[in-house]
Amino acid sequence: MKNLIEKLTEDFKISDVVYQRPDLAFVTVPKGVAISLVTELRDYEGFSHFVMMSCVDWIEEGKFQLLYLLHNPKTKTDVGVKTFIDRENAEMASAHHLWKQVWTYQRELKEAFGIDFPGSPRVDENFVVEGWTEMPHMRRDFNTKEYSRDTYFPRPGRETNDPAEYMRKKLYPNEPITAKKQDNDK
Amino acid sequence: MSEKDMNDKVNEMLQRSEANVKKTEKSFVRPEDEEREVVAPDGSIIKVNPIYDYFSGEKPKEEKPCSGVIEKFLNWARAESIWVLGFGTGCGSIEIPPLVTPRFDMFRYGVQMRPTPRQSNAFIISGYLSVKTLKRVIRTYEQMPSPKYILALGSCTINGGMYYDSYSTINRLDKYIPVDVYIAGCMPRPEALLAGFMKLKELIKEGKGEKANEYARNFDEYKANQKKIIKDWNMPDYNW
Amino acid sequence: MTIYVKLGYTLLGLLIVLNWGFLMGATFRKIGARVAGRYGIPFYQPWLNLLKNISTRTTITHGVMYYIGPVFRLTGGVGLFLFMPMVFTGTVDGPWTNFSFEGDLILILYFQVFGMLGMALGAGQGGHPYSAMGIARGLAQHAAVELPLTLAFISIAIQFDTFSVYKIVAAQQGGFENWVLFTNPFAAATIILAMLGAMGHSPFNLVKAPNEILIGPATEFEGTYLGFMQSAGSILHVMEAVLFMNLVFGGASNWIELIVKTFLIYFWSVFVGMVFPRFKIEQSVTWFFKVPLLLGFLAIIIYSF
Amino acid sequence: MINKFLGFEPDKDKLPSLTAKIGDDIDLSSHKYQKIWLGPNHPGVTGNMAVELWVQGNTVVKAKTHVGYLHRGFEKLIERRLFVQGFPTSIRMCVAEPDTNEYLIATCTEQLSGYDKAVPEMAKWLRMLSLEMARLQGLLRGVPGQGGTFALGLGVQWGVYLRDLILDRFEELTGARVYHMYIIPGGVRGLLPDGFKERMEDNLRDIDDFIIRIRKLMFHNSVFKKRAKGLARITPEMVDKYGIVGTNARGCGVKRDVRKDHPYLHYDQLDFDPPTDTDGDIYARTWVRWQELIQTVDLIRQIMAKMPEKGDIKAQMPNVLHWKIPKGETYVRLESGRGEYGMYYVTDGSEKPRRVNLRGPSYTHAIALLEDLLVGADVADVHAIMVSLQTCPPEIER
Repeated sequence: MKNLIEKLTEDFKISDVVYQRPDLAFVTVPKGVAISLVTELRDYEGFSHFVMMSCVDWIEEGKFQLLYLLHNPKTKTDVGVKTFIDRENAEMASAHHLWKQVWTYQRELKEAFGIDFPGSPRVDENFVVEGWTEMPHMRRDFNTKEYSRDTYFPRPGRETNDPAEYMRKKLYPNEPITAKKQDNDK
Repeated sequence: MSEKDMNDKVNEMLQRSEANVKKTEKSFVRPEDEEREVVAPDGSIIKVNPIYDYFSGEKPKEEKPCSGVIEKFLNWARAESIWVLGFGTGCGSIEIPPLVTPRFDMFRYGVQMRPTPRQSNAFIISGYLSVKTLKRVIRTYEQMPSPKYILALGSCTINGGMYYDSYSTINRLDKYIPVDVYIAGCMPRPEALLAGFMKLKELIKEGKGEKANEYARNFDEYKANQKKIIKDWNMPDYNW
Repeated sequence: MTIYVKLGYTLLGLLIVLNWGFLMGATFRKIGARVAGRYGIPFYQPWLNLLKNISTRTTITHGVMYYIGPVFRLTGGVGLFLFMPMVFTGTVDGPWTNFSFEGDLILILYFQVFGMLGMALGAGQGGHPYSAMGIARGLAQHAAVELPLTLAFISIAIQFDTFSVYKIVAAQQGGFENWVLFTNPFAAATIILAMLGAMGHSPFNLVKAPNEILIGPATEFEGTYLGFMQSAGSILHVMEAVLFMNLVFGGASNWIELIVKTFLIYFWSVFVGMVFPRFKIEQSVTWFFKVPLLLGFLAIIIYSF
Repeated sequence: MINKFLGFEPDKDKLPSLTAKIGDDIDLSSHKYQKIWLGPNHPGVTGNMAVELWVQGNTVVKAKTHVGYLHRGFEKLIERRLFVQGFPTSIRMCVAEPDTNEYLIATCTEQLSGYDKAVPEMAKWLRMLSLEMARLQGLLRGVPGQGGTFALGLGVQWGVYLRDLILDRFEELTGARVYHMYIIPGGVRGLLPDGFKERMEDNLRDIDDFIIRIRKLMFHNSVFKKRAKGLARITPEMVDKYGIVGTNARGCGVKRDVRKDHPYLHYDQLDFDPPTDTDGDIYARTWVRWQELIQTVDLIRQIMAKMPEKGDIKAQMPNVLHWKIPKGETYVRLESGRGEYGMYYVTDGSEKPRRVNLRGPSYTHAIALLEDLLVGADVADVHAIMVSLQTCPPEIER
């Protein structure tokens, strides 16, 4: 695992390597070489099983983190290839030609985060939500609680308690407040 | 970065991403369903509106029950022969198989499953409803012959339950379609479901299973609520 | 016997057949439930279902043929009943022989398809794609069932030199050794096998399979029409059983015998259906065109010489 | 031979433009094709999903899977809840085997906060027991369910009854019937009740009986064989191309089992060998699942025998209300009844997770694979193919 990543570091400008477990490593590469690294891993290093593709919204840095998780059935190891793309006009090269199921992930990411994958089949079709007019629903700045409160009809009389506050009030009324109050809506 | 800076930045991002993601003013009606003019084989021009041509758009009417003893007799028959539509809308449908198998056999109470809405008169809303499913549920419900009954299963149909803050699931079912019996719990046990059926039978025998008429009476109100959340309304107002 | 008395007997017979059909349907659903370990529906459930279906308030329409479909099916059942001698009483003019006449076997063959054709018209106008697919499958399979059945019928007709069901029954009287089952075993075997298809139970019930294709022709029917169709279905089930009883198992000399024999004939198809999954349509067609068809040919060849 | 003579299996190439498999040139107005929907309101569909079919005669020429009818936005909801609050939410992601979700989210949080070494021995065995019981109840529905798709409802009736008995044992162990919330971060919620092993053994003996009966009913049944053999064949080449996992991959000879490849909990101490078959059709997949039923019963017996009698069941954990996990990310997988089931978990140092993404096996099986397997199949077989891939819609749309 270590040897493999060291071998590839030069060619693919691998910057940030995290060995999460002996059989799982996350590497970060620039946006341009991510697909070629994935292809290299698939074709020459035996990482033939595409586990999943995911996206994390780092809104503070204005970046989306895309993850391609690959699995090698022979050595039983996983490599997660991470790449950061801009949050505005998010766009990424499509990898649908590598595995048959990738276009599904890309279609979901297009709907959930608004990341465009030009050339990916059926990428503009809706996936899970229908008739959606708001911003992509998995973006960090989309406030689901407010949306739900404004759109659907909350039943009057339903109370929502913050568990920390509620438990402190009920069980330990005398304990001093230590934790900072968190904004529960974000 | 201090907290204030961070908040400012997030706000700025928020505004930018709102501008970034354009709210498209697109029509949700599919091209083949749009109102248009077609040329007939003989050269004449015909206006077609597929949504209303294929389905009658007429509003439902209240239907008067029969009088006295006859209605009581018919209600008894209705109560003893409840045909449930086999449409598992949520995770509660996992408790339907135990109901039709040896442990909690519901056939002995005259409750049976039917595959099509035309032939069923009870509808189990098994748990949370996403907006996408709600659209289908409304269509299905309106196709069922009156008198029809709805059993709402689980806390999520009562007040949203665990998903009260989800952008995709509705909170209160009774705002969109009238509900006869609520069965609370997450998830309710099969025994609770059987108790719900017993309660429904009682209601029908007492002549209180007239929710279909209530739907017709408050039709406009229900429709307004439905149209508020179903943005892509591409079906007639009432599906016959 | 005047025509009015005969009409009275016929109507009474129809009522008995309808109720027996309901009871038999409920009994077999209960047997199925007991095999699975369930308690099953109450035996009076079909009557309640009929009442409930009649008492639905809204009805939809898809046009005239949509109304006529269930009526055709009912006509198929009732037609089958009208020309079928139910109980052998020693004379063709007896009380329970209905309107049996020379050559009614041919009419009965026609009425077997009649209900299905009516359903095709009604379901076609219903406009639901599942109805259309269900009816296409139903007609394809029915054609495959009819062929061996017809061969066996002709073989029996050659054997007794008549097309009258009544005379065929009369020729089988006087002990079970005179039954077609023993005098013409090839035709009997053909009928017993092809019967499975005619009864519409698993493995030959793809027409109304809820898993594969909703419930086929009946997808769009509701309320009173559905009640009609279910009543017609009950009558048809009993009448098919009575037909095979008359042709193969020596008819019945009283109602009790009829009930016992039809029950056992019906039980045969339920018994098979309980442990076998259902065939696809091309598989069932191939099945009918293998063993039953060959047996039917054999039955004809043997009795032609 | 007789088929060819009588012409009942027509040479399908002769039909007009059935070769157009890509499907973009399907012109519905040409009246050669018909579009039908299977679902969401259809008794043959697994759960609440829909398949849009373009058919020519009885043959499917193009299929599209439509999901989202069960979308609840779990991943969004968990991002907005404390770690411990996200827990009861997350286990509702897949109703067929909810315990797998419990294990995944518990292990993810343990791994990222460094508590994974602190989980007591007893808790690991109990976790394994609850996971295997979940697999058993899933298989008791799934194996006869395949017969049910061909209208062999008898096996389903027996199987669901026995599943209810396992749910009774779950109720004893955890207090709940379907959503157990038993595996919590740091351990499990309770020890085995008194007499649990004996009652479990009673049920397992019933299930042994059932396994023999179901073999006679399904695998020795000529009609079942006729319909299931050669249908929806998966070849070993397809496995990596489509990301096929679990019993679907093992049905065609590709031996992949997370319990063997990445032994988690104490699976390396158990004696078992994942069953495989070579044909890759529906019959082979069902046969593999039937063998797995035997194996799961055996595993539960092994676990109950090797399990220590007493011990700690929960590690000392921080106050869950103020629990912060340092920034990090991980991917944890396990073998569910349907195949590899994994969770990608990202934390950012706050009290709430940054991103949770579930990888369900149905995500690939029910969309990319199903759409391709359906092309050329009979309309009557669509339901059977869908069930044979063990489609579970909630884990696709979450």
